[in-house]
Amino acid sequence: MLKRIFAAALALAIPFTPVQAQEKVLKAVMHADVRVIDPMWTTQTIANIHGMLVYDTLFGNDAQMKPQPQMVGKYDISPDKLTYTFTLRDGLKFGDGTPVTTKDVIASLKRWGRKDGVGIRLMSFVDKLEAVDDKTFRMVLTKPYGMVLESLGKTNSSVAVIMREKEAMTDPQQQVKESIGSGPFNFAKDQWVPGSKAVYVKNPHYVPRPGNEPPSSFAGTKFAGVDRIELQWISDPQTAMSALINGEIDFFEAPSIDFLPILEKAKGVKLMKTGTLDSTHGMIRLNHLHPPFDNPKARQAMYHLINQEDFLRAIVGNPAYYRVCHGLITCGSPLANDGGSAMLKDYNPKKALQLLKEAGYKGEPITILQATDHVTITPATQVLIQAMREAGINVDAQAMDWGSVVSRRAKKDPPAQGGWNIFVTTTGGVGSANPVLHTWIGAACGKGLFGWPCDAKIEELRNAFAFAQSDEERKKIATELQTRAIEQVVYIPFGQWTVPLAYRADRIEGIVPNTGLAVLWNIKKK
Amino acid sequence: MTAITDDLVLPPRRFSLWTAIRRNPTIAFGGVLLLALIAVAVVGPSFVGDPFKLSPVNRLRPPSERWWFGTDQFGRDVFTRTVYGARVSLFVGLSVAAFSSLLGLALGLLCGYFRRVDAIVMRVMDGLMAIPSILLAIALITLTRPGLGIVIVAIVIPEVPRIVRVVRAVVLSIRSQPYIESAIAGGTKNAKLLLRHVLPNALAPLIVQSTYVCASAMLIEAGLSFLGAGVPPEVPSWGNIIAQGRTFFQIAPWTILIPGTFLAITVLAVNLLGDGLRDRLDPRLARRL
Amino acid sequence: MTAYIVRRLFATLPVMAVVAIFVFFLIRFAPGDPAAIIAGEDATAEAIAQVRAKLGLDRPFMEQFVIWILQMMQGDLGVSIFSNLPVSRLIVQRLEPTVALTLSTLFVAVALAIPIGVLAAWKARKLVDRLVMGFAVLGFAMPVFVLAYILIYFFAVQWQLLPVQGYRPIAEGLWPFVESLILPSVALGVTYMALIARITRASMLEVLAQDYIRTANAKGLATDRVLLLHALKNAAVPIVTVIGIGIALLISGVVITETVFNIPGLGRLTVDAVLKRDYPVVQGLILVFAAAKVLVNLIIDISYAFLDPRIRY
Amino acid sequence: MNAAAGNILEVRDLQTQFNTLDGVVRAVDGVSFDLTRGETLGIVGESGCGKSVTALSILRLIPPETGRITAGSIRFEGEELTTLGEEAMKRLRGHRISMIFQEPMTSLNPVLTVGTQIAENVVRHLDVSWRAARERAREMLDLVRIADARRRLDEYPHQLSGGMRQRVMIAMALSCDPQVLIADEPTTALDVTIQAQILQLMLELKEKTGTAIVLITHDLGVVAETTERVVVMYAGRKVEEAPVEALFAEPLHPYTRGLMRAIPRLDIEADAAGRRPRLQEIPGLVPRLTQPIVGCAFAPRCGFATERCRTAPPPLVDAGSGHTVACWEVDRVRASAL
Repeated sequence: MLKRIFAAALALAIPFTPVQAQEKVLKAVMHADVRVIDPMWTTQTIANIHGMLVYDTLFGNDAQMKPQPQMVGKYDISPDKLTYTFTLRDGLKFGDGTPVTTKDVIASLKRWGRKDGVGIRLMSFVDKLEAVDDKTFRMVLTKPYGMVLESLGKTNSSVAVIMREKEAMTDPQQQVKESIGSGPFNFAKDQWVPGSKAVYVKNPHYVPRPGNEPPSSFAGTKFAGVDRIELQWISDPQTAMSALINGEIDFFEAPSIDFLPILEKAKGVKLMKTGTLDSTHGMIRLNHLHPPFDNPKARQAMYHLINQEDFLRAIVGNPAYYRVCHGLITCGSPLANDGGSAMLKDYNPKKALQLLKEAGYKGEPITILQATDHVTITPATQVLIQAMREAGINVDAQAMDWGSVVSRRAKKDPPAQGGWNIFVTTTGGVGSANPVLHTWIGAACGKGLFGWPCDAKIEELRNAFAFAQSDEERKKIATELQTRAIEQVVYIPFGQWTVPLAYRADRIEGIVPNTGLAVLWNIKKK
Repeated sequence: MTAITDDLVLPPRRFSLWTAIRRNPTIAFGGVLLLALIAVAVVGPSFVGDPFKLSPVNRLRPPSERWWFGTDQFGRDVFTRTVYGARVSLFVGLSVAAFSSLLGLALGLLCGYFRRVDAIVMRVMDGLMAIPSILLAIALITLTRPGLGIVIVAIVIPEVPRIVRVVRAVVLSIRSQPYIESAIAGGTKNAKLLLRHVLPNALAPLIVQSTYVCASAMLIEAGLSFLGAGVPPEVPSWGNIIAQGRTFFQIAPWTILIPGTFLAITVLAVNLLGDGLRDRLDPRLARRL
Repeated sequence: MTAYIVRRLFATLPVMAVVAIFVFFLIRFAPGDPAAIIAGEDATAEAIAQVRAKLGLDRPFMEQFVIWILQMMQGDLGVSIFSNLPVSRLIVQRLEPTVALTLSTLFVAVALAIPIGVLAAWKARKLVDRLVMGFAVLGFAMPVFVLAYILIYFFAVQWQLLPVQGYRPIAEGLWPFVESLILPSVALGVTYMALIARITRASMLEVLAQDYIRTANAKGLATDRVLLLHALKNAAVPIVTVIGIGIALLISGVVITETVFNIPGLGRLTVDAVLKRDYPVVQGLILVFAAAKVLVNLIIDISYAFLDPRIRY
Repeated sequence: MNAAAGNILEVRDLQTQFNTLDGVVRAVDGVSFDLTRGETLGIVGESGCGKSVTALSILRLIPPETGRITAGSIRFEGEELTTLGEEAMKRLRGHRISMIFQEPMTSLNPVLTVGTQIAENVVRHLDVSWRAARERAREMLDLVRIADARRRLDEYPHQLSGGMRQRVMIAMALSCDPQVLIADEPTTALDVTIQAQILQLMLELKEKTGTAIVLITHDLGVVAETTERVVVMYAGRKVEEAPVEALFAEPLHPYTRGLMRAIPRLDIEADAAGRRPRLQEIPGLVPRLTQPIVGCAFAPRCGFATERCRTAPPPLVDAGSGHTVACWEVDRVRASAL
């Protein structure tokens, strides 16, 4: 009887056995789930990864952070550095087959220029953005702003991706409904299961840069190496690791550092370090709008609570992968300096409470947005709460998932009315290496990022940096800026770390060690 | 609680502990186990250290003489947290049992008395019962910020209908007794009369039911914490210890297995107690389940 | 019979109405302004007001309710706040894994638990019975997630026999499909099995003491016929009742199991939606789950008629 | 009472015991009797005297968790049943030895149709198809005079009256033409009029099929009307055995006498005032069977009891013409008035 059932089951199984073997599928688990498909609307890194698969950018920054043309074929900068003339490469098409024109480009840049901090800044110097013809357009500046190409090529925060004019006309405060770009892959929206997977299929209309330029970060020739990419979402890093070891996935962007020894031993699995700049920075953001942290003294008091090693050990553990960094600009990057760093080195919890009291703190509850589901932010927040409680500060920890933190941190209301005092987040080392791209260092008051630090001097310095003409001058401004920003406490850094990515070396090859984003083009299946 | 059950359980002859245990081994076993755990929950915390004490240097240490149950990913002592966790789990379990019994009793009596109330309340109960309890609980928790009190309320609400049904069934069956019917028809103070007959009859199934509610509440609490919708993550509940340890299960299985075992033992103790009480107090129910 | 089924179908309406009202109020009492969440990270007050108007949240309460009920009746469950996709689409695309997991667990658990329960009742007080009861009591106390991790550790990580996570649709082949469901089904099914085995044993014990079983034995019938036909059919009504009650348990368990095994089903959607305060999705899911449960109860009620000829309509 | 070739069933020194929380119950304590082919044997006694246990012991239906046959022999057609394998025993039950029980209301399976319950017996024991077995079931229903048998086959027990159910039980028991039918209080639960019908039916069927019947009852009236020979049991022991006429003509055991006084008798004429002798109860209670009984079990309730009765168990003695009795004081009893 059993035999018969078994035979019947087998017979049933045969017609189902794999028929799709020819199609090359890359299965990857990234650090987050693709939930928003508009890389301009959100600053989430995962949306940028999505964006870089689907869209293309005018410029791409290479591994040395130098912008290289990507969609742009040739460009010209006038000697007075006020007029930029760009010509698109030949034959560029969107995923739906329609050609990319300067209409699309200008609409996209305008949308980005109304949403992204760096974009807003750039646009503030733009006098005219006009099409010459379908392929050529011109950007005329009011001042010789030095960061035009870097801004166009940056891939952190909101990215200046080029979308169809139709979508680019969408209000920047609203998400686009379709995600169609001129990148190597098309987004298969019908197969998108938010919370589980996002599917990308090879874009037949994609035109790679000619000449087979060696890929370097976001520059060089990129192509679709597989027919299909599935970004699966596995929230538990341990499960994702096991899935990689078991061969259920090919690529795992963010393994947990605790598991690296297991991964190192696993058959077929390799780890890849992606460079010094490609690091994550921890930061504690204080809300400058509400007491007690509307007072710089109170903010500075918080420095004495932070022992970076405590945070880094809790998050990372293995010192091989972390680095204490008493600065706001990525340690190890060209502009790193020790301006103001003395303030960050004085760990002394008693002094912290003392200073807080001097600043007028009388034991009111301090509201911390406590993410419960984030690999690094959760433990970091935990360490912070613990440190504050031990120092005798009244902490009101509001536990919620990271997504809720993201929406709540945007509220400017007082903490008691749904606002907040402190949240913990991380930022990328690529952005933080450049004072202009490093939006968290800004202090643009209400227009800036959550926490809304407000300091004209900082903004002036960032401006000046953008117009600096020599590396020496840049370094000098960066030092001054960092000193001022630390004084103002735009945020409290708690170190930087780099997690290698893990992949099945026996199955895939051709990973481009991108800095900042793990981008999956050029990967081939063995 | 033990005092009440003793009254009910033991025959009115001379009390002999040994006979009582022999006759009701499950009650005795479950009861002793539960008492031991309650003792741990009540006095345990004063003998152990600080459950919040972080020690990043000592993260994920395996069980040893220094850390009996090992440490978690923040270097906190799992033993200490497990002891504190007993307090949270039992507190949740017992309070849910108590609140849902009281609420269920009150609603059940009301339903049994007043036909109009019955129609409305039972429809609401049916509706509540149609929603899976964990789903209902997390939905309720999302309405407000997570906290122990909210978790208890959120677990109580889905459990109440079960109790209401039990109590209501008892009231209705007693109500249909001829002597009660005639007494009501005769206009005697029916409330008093009914109460005098209902309470003793409802007590046995109520106690039995509430032990099951207690057990299921502890499991739901752990499940909620596991899903990140339970008591705030810094509270050392067993569910939270497990939820935070799960990411490290392969390299630090003790962070899941030890609190998990404690949770299982506690639920087991309460279930055994419930089974024993059911066999003892409510043979009719005993035959059914 | 048909009349009875129709009558019972109508009787489910008030239950669903209660659920619908509950669900409607859920979003209205929710903390935080859903419109603000929808509008995005740094939306202006006007943008929020716009969204609110779009969602109809600025209209009178009763009007909102009527509109909402009408939409619901057309199968329109609203739009997810986070992914901007229709809730009904999110639910439909997540349906298969959950249904597959629930049904496979149901079948496996029932197929194993009933024989185990029968065996225990037949060998009452013998070693087999003690083992079964021990398993039942333990299985009942075991948190699903702890068991799930133990299973993963051994079967997937240590011995690499089964996948660690994920769900493979049946379209990808029968074996991958089955393979992906084994561990989740076991983890999810143990409590359920314990419940069914217990009730089967208890119910069988009661039935085995009945006169008609003695009659059956006096006829010299084979043991399996006595146990599986004469006794089990009589013991079936409480067993089926518990199977029905247990489905509620399964649904709750699905939420956790899908999280552990990373199965893209309704359970994970629920957790995600709840944690993200994606109220329209939560609303839709509660309705769907409640409807499923009501449907199960209906099926159970109707099945009584087939199991016991004494039950009349 | 020699072990003649005509004996189909021979029970010797049967002992059946039960383990209870209060100790070992000796429900049957050394009972012997024979059954000849085609005979109707009555076993009488108060409830708890061990008569039903004797019947269940013959079919080995004592629940194994609590009770077992501890000694003695049961021979059916020369075959020893106490040591027979379970499977062979099953082949015997319902086929060559059938049994019907006291409670027709609960002895039929409520969720199976009448037809199925009869037919399964036939299918089990005779090598026939289900279709043929069903036909046989219909015949049997006709035989037990259930009208519209074909329709009844598809009905469930709850759709039948008590009398009908007992008829179904009889039909089921006789469906494989058994050599022995054990009827345990088959009419007790029925109305008086139905009782008579059922007994009548059983006798008729016996005539037709030649089945020997062991009729277990507490009702001496039933015994008188239907049986040929009677075994009287008390406290797990046989106290008297006699052909039915002999027993009623001259009961020799005080217990038998007590039983007879407890039934209304129509054959004794009323006196001039229209009075009949008063019904009498047997004083006292059946002894507890957990303690070993020293002497005669009936001694505590017996008007004839002497010291010897209380210390030594009376042996069964032949009182002539197949009449045996276990009583030390049989002569005094015989001498006394009924």
